[in-house]
Amino acid sequence: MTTLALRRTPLRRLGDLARADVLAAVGLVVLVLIVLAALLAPWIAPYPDDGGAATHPAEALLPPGGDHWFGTDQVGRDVLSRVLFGARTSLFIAAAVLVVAAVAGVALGVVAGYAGGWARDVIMRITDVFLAFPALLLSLALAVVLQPSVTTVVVAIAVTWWPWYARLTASVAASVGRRGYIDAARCLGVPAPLIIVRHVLPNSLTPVLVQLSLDGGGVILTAAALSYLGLGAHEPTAEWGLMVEQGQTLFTTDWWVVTFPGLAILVTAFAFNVLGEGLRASLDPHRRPR
Amino acid sequence: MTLVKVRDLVVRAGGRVISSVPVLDVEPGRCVAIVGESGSGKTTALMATLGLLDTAEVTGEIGVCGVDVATASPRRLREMRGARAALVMQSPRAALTPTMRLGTLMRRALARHGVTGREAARRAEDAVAAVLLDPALLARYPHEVSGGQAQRFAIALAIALGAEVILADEPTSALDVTVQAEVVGVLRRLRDERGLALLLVSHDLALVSSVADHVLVMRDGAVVESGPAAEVFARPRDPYTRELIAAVPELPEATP
Amino acid sequence: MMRWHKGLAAVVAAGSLALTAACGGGQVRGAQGGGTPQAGSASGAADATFVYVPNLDVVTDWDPATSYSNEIIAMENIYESLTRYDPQAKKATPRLATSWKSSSDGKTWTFTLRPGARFHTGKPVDAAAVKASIERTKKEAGGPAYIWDSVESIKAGDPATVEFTLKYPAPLDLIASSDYGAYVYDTTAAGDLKAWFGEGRDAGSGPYTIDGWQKGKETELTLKAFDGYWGGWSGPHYKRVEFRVTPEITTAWQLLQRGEAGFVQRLNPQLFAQASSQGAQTSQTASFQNLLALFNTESGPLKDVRLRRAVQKAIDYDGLVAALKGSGVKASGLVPEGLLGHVPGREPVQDLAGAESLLKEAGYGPGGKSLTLTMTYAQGDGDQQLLATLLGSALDKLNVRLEAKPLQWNTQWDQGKSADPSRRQDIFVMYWYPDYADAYSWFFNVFRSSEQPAFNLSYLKDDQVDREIDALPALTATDRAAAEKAYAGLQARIIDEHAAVAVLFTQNYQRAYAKSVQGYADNPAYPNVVFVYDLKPGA
Amino acid sequence: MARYLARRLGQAALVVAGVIALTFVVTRLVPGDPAVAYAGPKASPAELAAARARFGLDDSVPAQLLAYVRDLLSGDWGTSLHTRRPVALDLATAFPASLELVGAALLAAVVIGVPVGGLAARHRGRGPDLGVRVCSVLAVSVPVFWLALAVQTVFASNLGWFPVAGEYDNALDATSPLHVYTNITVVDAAITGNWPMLTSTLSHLVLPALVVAAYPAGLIAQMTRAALIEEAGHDHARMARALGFGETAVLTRFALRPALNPVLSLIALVFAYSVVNGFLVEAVFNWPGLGRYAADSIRSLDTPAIAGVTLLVALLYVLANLVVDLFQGVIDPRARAR
Repeated sequence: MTTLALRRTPLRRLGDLARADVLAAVGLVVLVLIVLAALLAPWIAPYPDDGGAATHPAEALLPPGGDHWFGTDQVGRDVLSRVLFGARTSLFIAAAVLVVAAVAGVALGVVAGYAGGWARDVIMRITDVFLAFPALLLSLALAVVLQPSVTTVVVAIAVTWWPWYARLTASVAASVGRRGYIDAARCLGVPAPLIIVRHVLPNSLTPVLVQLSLDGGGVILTAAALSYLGLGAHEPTAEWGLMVEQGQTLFTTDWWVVTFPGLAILVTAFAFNVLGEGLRASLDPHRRPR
Repeated sequence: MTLVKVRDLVVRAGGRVISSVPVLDVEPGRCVAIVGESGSGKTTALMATLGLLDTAEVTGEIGVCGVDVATASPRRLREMRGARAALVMQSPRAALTPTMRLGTLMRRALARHGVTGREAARRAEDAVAAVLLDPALLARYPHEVSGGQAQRFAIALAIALGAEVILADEPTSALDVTVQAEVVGVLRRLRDERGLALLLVSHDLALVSSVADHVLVMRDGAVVESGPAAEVFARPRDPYTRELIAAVPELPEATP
Repeated sequence: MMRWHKGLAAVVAAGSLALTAACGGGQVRGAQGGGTPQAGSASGAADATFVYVPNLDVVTDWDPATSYSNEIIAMENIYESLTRYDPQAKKATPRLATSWKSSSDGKTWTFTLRPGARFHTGKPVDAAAVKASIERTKKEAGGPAYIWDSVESIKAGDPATVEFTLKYPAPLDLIASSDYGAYVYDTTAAGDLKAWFGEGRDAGSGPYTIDGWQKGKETELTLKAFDGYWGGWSGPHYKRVEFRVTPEITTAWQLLQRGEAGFVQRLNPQLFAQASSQGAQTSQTASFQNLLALFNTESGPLKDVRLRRAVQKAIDYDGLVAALKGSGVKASGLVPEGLLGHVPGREPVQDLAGAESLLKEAGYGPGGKSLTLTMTYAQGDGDQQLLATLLGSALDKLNVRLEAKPLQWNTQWDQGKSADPSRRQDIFVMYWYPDYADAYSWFFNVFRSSEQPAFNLSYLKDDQVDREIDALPALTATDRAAAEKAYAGLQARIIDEHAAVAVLFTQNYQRAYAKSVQGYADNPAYPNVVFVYDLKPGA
Repeated sequence: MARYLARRLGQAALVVAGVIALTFVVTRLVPGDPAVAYAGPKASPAELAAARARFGLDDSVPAQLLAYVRDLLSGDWGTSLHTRRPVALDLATAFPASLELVGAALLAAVVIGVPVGGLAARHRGRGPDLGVRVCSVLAVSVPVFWLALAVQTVFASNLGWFPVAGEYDNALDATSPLHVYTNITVVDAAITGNWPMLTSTLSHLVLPALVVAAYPAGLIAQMTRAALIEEAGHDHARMARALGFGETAVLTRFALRPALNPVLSLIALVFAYSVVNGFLVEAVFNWPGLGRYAADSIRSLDTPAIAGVTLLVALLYVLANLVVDLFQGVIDPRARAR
């Protein structure tokens, strides 16, 4: 069979990926642009104050045009500026959720997979329970009972997302733990934390990274849905889901208020998803099409 | 007529040569074996012969039962595969579709080559008998039969379809020793009784020495030695061949 | 094995079918427990049907004694009260009572009943029935029962005369026009009346009666004409009323556009503008509901009256109303137009310079100490969110940071009522509306002092104010001119002197209805109600 | 098999217990006093106390959990704050309509997703594959609430091809009254031969079902493509090629059935997900299902109702997974051997 030697650095892999998979490359470029837009929002937004507390009721609901490329919203804020600032909120939420979920999930997963036995059973049964809720549902229930804020969104989504990482890491850790050299190391008295750091974690890295990029889109969509239901970010924070919610009754009259933030969600989720798909196809040996 | 005729076959992947075979001929009733370690490019050569490598770049001249594999239309290739040149794979049960009963697979394969109805039933019966398989097994799924049974069924498929040459990729390496003997017995008998030609890929020198007429030794994608089996085993010229032979205890010690 | 699996599949499928079938059982959809749904009712598909599009479930409580929610839009067409409030005349007008009079001290009220009125059960609407229903409403002690608190006793003399004796003077004609809790109904309709109502039956005397009720369905409720209605059915009238629940206003507007809806309860200003330009009829009426920002007069930075005045002046009232684009109008004082006690010409304006100098005086403002104020408002309310956005933006320029928190009502209220003053907010935003057309509600509930705060979330304690509030009911019942003056004085004291509140805007009802509907007039005393009998179906 | 079944059921029971406990915890996280939410803003202290007693809010937490489980088992899922009816009754009313919508959506998703995924796998790396990948990723990336608004505006309002909202034309209740057996309108209309009702319901179903179908269709297309490509790389697919079958035949006749296995598990997963996605869609289309109920509950912050919906969907999910696990044996004979 046509197996290739796979001794490539991650960066080279990314380069290969870009060449092999145009779509994933597009996703990567778009994502980089969105991150840049988020970081540079205060400088590139045409009306930086509109991303925050400023309002101009007299200029409410101007259609897209020279002064306001994306038009203005109900209180006269520049929609383009708010979409740019919204990227900050959405990406912050995505990053925070993924970091919290991955750290908690990987830690528990390593324990479960490496220790095995009852620890594994208990942790896996707990993940079963959490995974029995569709992500949006549990986040939603949590967000309803907590006070709406960006922090609530992060907590509510992270709570539903960590089990994926726990399961992923547990299975990697379990398979690594069964390998001969790990047994040997254990017999030689190498302490468990060292084995975990040296062998288990590096092996978990690739699948976790793939999962992270795949989940980015899901988190963005879930966060937007929560804000859309009024359970997430609130005024004057610029957040895409919230902007759609506030503009949704204007869909037939002032389409721009809801269309641009909706497109922003779509494009970002799309970029995350194609990048994740591409990474999975190229990095995950189990799913590599042969 | 030469059933398999290969000249200057080179298979590349990612710009690197992974398999090259300068000359290979398989005549009716003869058995040619390609030996070498795993990764030596022997399976690649076999798949290239049937035109089943789609991801890699293949150059050279390949003729199978008179069909030029490199230039033939997909349709002619499909007509050739199975009906004239059949494949037997390494892990016998994985080579059978898990959701399909053996009999269904047989029937579909025959129908694919235009054999249906009573004729199909007759051929299936005959082929199953030829490989000494219990006809009741046809009602089973692949996971419900043993490896040896699955492998014999794969051979039965070739017979039923009327193949003239069987390309076998490590046909025994996944089997128990006793079952190996059964399968080898069936192959040898088919060659002797029906004049079936055999292109065998294997790292099992004992098997090769017992059935092959001609041997190619491959290493790192290249043929290092080629010649009549008896000669190669008796007087290996290449050091690598000698190493290979020396590693097999049951074979007679090779004389340089 | 295979067989086992298929068997299992069959069992699962059959089980789930049986489960759902157990709830169904082959009845005709929409049929009520006791009644015959289609056959026998005078109405057919040919009769004019009025389709009302509410944005929430219609009925949560069918009991006229305790009903205190959205079902008012149906109840007011099924049941009747003794009087009906007329916002133009600012007084009660006849309904089941044709006339009434009060004693000079305002403590005895005599109502004369309409002859010939009958309940849907067939019984006549007489004095005993009126007495029985109000007494039951009081006894059930539901949400709206308090409106009758002033009533000491009810006497049913002759069948056409009811006499109320009150504990203290109160405007009983207004109370009897209340949107909730004032219905007259047949208390003898069934033994366990509550359960009987709960199955979707009614015992009213109004023009319509329940035809079908399917909770949770799109068309939740259907009413049909009551043949024996005292007003009669000669002339053009809608014979059927359907309530089609539509949460999204965009959807509601599309239904109206396509002729599938007759009346849309609520639209946003943009759709409202589109509706009036695209052939639908529209009506815009100021409601009796206004949005209040209550300032914490007892603790925190706003204890300083200068800071309260500064915030009052910092609010961009015009900007808010502009952003509301017609769904709200600037309020003039606490009492909305159409109620006794309304004072015109009190509309507030933003005065940033004034706010700045007041802040400076107190040591804050630009260049001074920075000030942080907490504000709580209702989660999910777009208009309140708008206020938070605009006020935050205005205060920002004055070096005042506004921490605005959207909260669920119970959380917001709990914090407001907290015994620990440090947990309380500086600004509490809430809507207020009266249950019957009397401005007393604002003053008694929101600004009269009490030991435990309930709704007086400005925590105002002023004996003088309390005394003046307590005098209001008697004045309203006996001397309307004096009452008017008292209301004006109180508002000056509370808004200007104490600066305890900013009245942000009065909500506007923006209705859109089909071109064929004739004779619609919004009555803000009965929020969202369409008195369908008064309409004429047109072409 | 019996042991496998027992183990699987035991696992499911454990998950259900956990789900109930978690739901309980979530409902207890509510800040403020739930009694206030029930009794309403203008309630008297006496009414508040009655509400507290009614909900057992004065008991200890373990006692409350015990009472919660007991009530759930006896069918008492609490009382909704905004409808004032038993949550279980509300759920029973709303669920058939959701089942109808999500069922139609999943059917559409399979009917669209599997062939499209197959098309992509067949033309891997070429134009159609790229097109399918772009479309399927778009389908899983689009915010459904936004899609619902857009689709309704364009296809119902502007083009007028489909009804704007609702489950069926209400006038039919008078002219072609429906006899209900399952409470699922499409099914009842079909089994009683009520054609006007059936066609009306189907035309009302198209838009919301397609919106809900977007996500699962995209996912199924991706999964089918990946599974087919993987399956087509397996030895048995090579064998099929070596037997003279063309690529299309290899995919449809050999690779498809084993590849459907992961797709089927996906459907179980996506079933519950779609019910939740319905939360955002049903409100737009006035579909009288769980989603609209949930959306109303969220708007009115109706904790018991939300807890009920959450619990029901989680239970459905566990059940769907169980059913799929058992059905997998039908599709893949290997699974039967476990």
